[in-house]
Amino acid sequence: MSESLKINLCGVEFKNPIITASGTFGYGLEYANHIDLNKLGGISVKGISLKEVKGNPMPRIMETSAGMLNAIGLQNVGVERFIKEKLPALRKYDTKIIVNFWGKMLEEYIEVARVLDEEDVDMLEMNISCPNIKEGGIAFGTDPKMTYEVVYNCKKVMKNKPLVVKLSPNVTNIKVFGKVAEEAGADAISAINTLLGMAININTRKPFLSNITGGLSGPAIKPVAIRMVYELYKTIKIPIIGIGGIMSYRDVIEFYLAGASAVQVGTANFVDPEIPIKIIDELNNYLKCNNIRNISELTGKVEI
Amino acid sequence: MSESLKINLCGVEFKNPIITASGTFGYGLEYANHIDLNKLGGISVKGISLKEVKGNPMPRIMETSAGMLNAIGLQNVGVERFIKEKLPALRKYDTKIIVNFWGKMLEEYIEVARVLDEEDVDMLEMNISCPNIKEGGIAFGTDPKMTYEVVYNCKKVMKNKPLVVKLSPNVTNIKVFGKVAEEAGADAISAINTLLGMAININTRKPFLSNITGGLSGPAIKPVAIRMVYELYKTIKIPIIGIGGIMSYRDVIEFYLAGASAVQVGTANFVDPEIPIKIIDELNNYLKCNNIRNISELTGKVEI
Amino acid sequence: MIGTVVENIKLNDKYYYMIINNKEFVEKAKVGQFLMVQSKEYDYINDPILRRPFGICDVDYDSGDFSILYMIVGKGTMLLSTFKKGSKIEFSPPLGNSFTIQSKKNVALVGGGIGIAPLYFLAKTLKDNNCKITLYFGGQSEIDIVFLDKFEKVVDEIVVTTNDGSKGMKGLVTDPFIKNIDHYDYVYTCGPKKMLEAVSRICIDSGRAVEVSLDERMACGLGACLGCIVYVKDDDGNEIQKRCCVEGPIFDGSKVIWESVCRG
Amino acid sequence: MIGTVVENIKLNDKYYYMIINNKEFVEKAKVGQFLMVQSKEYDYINDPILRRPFGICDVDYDSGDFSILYMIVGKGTMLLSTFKKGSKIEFSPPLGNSFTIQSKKNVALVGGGIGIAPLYFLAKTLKDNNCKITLYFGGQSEIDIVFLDKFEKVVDEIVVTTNDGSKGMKGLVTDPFIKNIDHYDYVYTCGPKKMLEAVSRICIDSGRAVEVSLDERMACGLGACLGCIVYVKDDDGNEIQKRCCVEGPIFDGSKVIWESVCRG
Ligand SMILES: Cc1cc2nc3c(=O)[nH]c(=O)nc-3n(C[C@H](O)[C@H](O)[C@H](O)COP(=O)(O)OP(=O)(O)OC[C@H]3O[C@@H](n4cnc5c(N)ncnc54)[C@H](O)[C@@H]3O)c2cc1C
Ligand SMILES: Cc1cc2nc3c(=O)[nH]c(=O)nc-3n(C[C@H](O)[C@H](O)[C@H](O)COP(=O)(O)OP(=O)(O)OC[C@H]3O[C@@H](n4cnc5c(N)ncnc54)[C@H](O)[C@@H]3O)c2cc1C
Ligand SMILES: Cc1cc2nc3c(=O)[nH]c(=O)nc-3n(C[C@H](O)[C@H](O)[C@H](O)COP(=O)(O)O)c2cc1C
Ligand SMILES: Cc1cc2nc3c(=O)[nH]c(=O)nc-3n(C[C@H](O)[C@H](O)[C@H](O)COP(=O)(O)O)c2cc1C
Ligand code: FES
Ligand code: FES
Repeated sequence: MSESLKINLCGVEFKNPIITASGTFGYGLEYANHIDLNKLGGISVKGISLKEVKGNPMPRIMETSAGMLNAIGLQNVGVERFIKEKLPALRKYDTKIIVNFWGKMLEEYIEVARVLDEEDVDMLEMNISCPNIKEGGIAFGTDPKMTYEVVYNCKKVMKNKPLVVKLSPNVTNIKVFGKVAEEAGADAISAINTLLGMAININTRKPFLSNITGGLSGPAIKPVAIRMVYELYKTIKIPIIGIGGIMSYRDVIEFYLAGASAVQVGTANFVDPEIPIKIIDELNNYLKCNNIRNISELTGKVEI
Repeated sequence: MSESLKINLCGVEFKNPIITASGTFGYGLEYANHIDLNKLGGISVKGISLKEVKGNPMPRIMETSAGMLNAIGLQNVGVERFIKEKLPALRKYDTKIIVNFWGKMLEEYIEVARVLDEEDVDMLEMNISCPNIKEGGIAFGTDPKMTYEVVYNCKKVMKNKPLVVKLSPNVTNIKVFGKVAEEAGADAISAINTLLGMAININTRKPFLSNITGGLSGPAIKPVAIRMVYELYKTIKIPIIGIGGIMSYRDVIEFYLAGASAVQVGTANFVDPEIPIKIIDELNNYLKCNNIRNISELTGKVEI
Repeated sequence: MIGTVVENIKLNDKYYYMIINNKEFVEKAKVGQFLMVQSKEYDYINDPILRRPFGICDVDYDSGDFSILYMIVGKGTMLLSTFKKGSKIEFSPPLGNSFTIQSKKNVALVGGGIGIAPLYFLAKTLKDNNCKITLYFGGQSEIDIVFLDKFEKVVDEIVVTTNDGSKGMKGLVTDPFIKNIDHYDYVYTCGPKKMLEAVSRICIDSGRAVEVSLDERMACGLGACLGCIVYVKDDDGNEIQKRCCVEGPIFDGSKVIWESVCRG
Repeated sequence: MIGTVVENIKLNDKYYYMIINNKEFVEKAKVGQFLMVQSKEYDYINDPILRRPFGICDVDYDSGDFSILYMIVGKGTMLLSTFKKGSKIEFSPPLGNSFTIQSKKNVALVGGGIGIAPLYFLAKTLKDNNCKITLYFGGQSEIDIVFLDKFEKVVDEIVVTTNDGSKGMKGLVTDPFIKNIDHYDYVYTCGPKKMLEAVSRICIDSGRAVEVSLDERMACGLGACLGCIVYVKDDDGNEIQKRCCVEGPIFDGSKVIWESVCRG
């Protein structure tokens, strides 16, 4: 274990800043036979809701140039089963557990936050990219007032755990949402979630996804993610977890320079489950070669 | 010349729907020694402003995964020199000329539109992705009220030429902007312009672009473009010119199915200047093999 | 895992056969399992990005070779076809569940096109278990009927059909199969969805057990992304979700809810 | 244009030399010009996407072969290094302006690292024009000093320097050059920006003409994208914009505004 990668994020000590991104790493356990989970800085689990959700009809995924589209539909076992069936096994590993969560209405968000805040998890990550069924499907993450509401109200019921708010990139001005989340009490921001995209099969003339549109992830979106992390860093004071298209340690450095204090690796887990571990090793090496005592020194150090 | 590719866009007859995208094809003439311009449906020239503009300092471009970033800074010779030095030579070719234009203030937009409307060009394409210096840098294309203003006022002074409004994808809801442009009198919409992105050189720790951020184009952004064309098609009645990551005839069909009535090819011109011509040939072939009398039959024909 | 390409043989314009060496993989491989193969040779390239799933077609425990039989479909398989002998190739361990192996039974294997791939490993295993095996092999056209010489050495009988009659009987593979269904104790099938559904119905109607191997689009192959869901009926007849990559790719054909299966 | 890879030789861990056959290209090629090379072999792959610019290193009018000498930098050049003999490769026609060829003069060529590439074609042409040629060749280290054997047959004198002294004199290539500047009528140079700037200043100070070959990032290579601007002074001393790909890559070293040049 190397000192140069240790970070403290909102009071939580991570052995390294490499976290696997929500939705790309299941409940963590799926990867347990394939990589050593103990090496990871943290795991952000698949977005949890109050009740079990079955997700969208198939097909749900499609590859695109240097990226992929997904419309899983936030399928998950619900908060109760997550706590009973997944968390105890996951906790056996020496890594931080971030629980990504969401709701279809404000009340659901609050309830899930309240429940998880009492559990043996390290952080909560609020996904606000989902449409609010009560407000006619407008996503919580695309209307600043709603973002404020949901962050403020969840934070109010949380006594123990830091709250990370994960922003949607499908907005005109990400800075507004970072600022609002910060004001509403968020302890950190994670950015970005997927870009809204679509692909059509020209042979069948149908969309590749049953849901018609889906979320675009992977290296294709990295430039958008870097830009947004940079804009957020200039705007807010709370730490930022950078996400979007990370495939190698070089991408991690790039996110740090833009303003990240930790990162999440998503689509890369599908490309090769070893990637997060490789990144950790390579980062270690990079920091050593460049005489950098701790990776945190790089946060926001892009030279303008 | 094939009947199956002939289209009529806002009263202008194109021999085929393949138009080279603004900023990726100079003033057309740069490509004259490399491909047969007479084969193209149309050429959208580099964005023209009232006065000559020198553009941003270097570096201005950088490659990313399946895409590229550019921050040319809208360098152009200005409307007067364009008309005097470029247009006569360009008009010698048998292809439609679309003049992409922009301004730093509302008045400049109106003036350029007024001037070009009297010239021997086929269409004007208004680029509203540029920041308005008068209004403190907010882009005309990210505030619906400003979009309405600029479209309405330009249209008012245009007596002869159809006006295409080119939308920015960096907005929460593209439908709003399509609708507003339509209401303000736009004859067609083109979508999309580049996504705002950034890349950092981890060795120098500097952004790869002197302008810090730049526009992301290429296949990486195609899923976002297809989604937006689809959303626009469901919202507005005026025709849509699809743009974003087109590399092959299959991409053109995909844009048509999503709702396009013509397309523009951008970054692909750098990859291989022959691509637009290849696409035209392959489209011809595709339509023949699939017994489609005219490509327009495909517009919006995605099966949901 | 990383292996070495031992051979990458073009069978015809549509099909290729790749032999890869990796002892560890071969030791783990179970019949009916698949693997996720990285089709690009250089990890600094990001297009294509995802690995591609392929059935294990054959394994050789002595040499540590295993093989995949693949059809050229899109950019992943086009790239795969360019791998040269001796190249390194990256892939997952063997994934998914496996076929149930019958002993001393009369079994039918029904393969459609590239669906033949996992049936070869299966046929060899069933033969070792003293089954009497009939292979029904259907294709669109002559070009789709590959690997027959290999199968001839393993199975007891082969019935070939093509849609256009260019090889074997003209028609669907289910035509001869339905006529002989009474001869078999157990049926295994892999191929296009329509065929799997038809074969399953025939088996259900005649009370035969049928195992189907399903293709769903996959991202992770490990059960994490939930991109590959198949809906099946549980023992009480309730519709439940299975992940094709973990609880599949082999399913009880009588339990699959066919409307939910989206891959051809 | 499409050509065939005749050879793709690894000179050392950092440098490769690729010979490509295309008669039409060779007939058009002028000394100092460059070409845009597509570094991916399959056009259905979109990463990397842009073509890469390389100087023309040598041409053979008889065989229709031409060559590029390239340094491994990133994914484009890494991919290029994987091209096998006989592969097809795509590229633009010869692009840009060209060196002014002197006759019967004493000339110096000053190359830094990979900047040596276009100087070979130049040296051959100058020799044909009866110039007396001295090559100053500087590198970081021994590994950067390639192609010497080829140059030896063409130039009259070679002075090698390396920063670490592992080959030739220790120091910068400008150290020996400045001492001998009076011997030359005309100077040509290609390499890192700092070196080009230093060489240009030396030439200006001693009243020698100097032509520099500049590397700017390029997307189109045709003058359309305006991604490769170089600022130079015109005859009246006004700052004007030139496109490196069309009005360059060869510039009058005394006219370049060095602060504007961004590529190393
Ligand atoms: C469990 C399993 C076993 C398989 N076994 C074989 C086999 O033995 N031989 C063989 O030739 N093919 C097999 N397939 C299908 C094979 O995975 C696809 O043909 C291949 O992924 C196509 O990739 P591509 O890049 O050429 O096509 P593209 O269409 O460019 O691929 C785009 C995306 O779609 C996915 N995709 C495309 N077609 C299929 C398909 N039929 N099934 C699942 N995903 C698909 C790709 O994996 C990729 O993510 C199997 C699929 C599964 C799920
Ligand atoms: C006119 C001209 C002539 C050149 N001649 C040669 C030559 O003969 N031999 C040689 O080895 N190199 C030459 N270069 C530099 C060569 O183009 C780059 O080293 C190469 O593009 C690197 O590509 P990459 O994908 O390996 O690197 P990456 O860094 O991955 O490339 C990313 C992007 O940056 C661009 N880029 C990176 N380095 C440079 C550079 N130094 N100059 C311009 N663009 C760059 C690439 O073209 C690409 O668009 C020349 C450049 C120019 C402009
Ligand atoms: C299949 C899939 C499922 C995802 N599910 C979730 C989710 O449940 N909650 C969430 O906040 N983000 C989810 N995401 C978004 C990722 O966590 C991440 O923000 C995004 O993929 C960008 O990172 P990447 O480019 O590294 O993949 C999902 C992404 C993918 C590809
Ligand atoms: C180098 C470059 C310059 C561009 N300049 C302009 C411009 O002046 N005006 C404009 O409306 N769009 C401009 N664009 C955007 C393109 O016209 C097009 O909308 C975008 O690149 C997406 O298409 P593509 O993915 O096919 O490149 C430019 C794009 C590039 C890459
Ligand atoms: S492929 Fe990811 S769950 Fe099956
Ligand atoms: S590279 Fe496009 S103008 Fe020079």
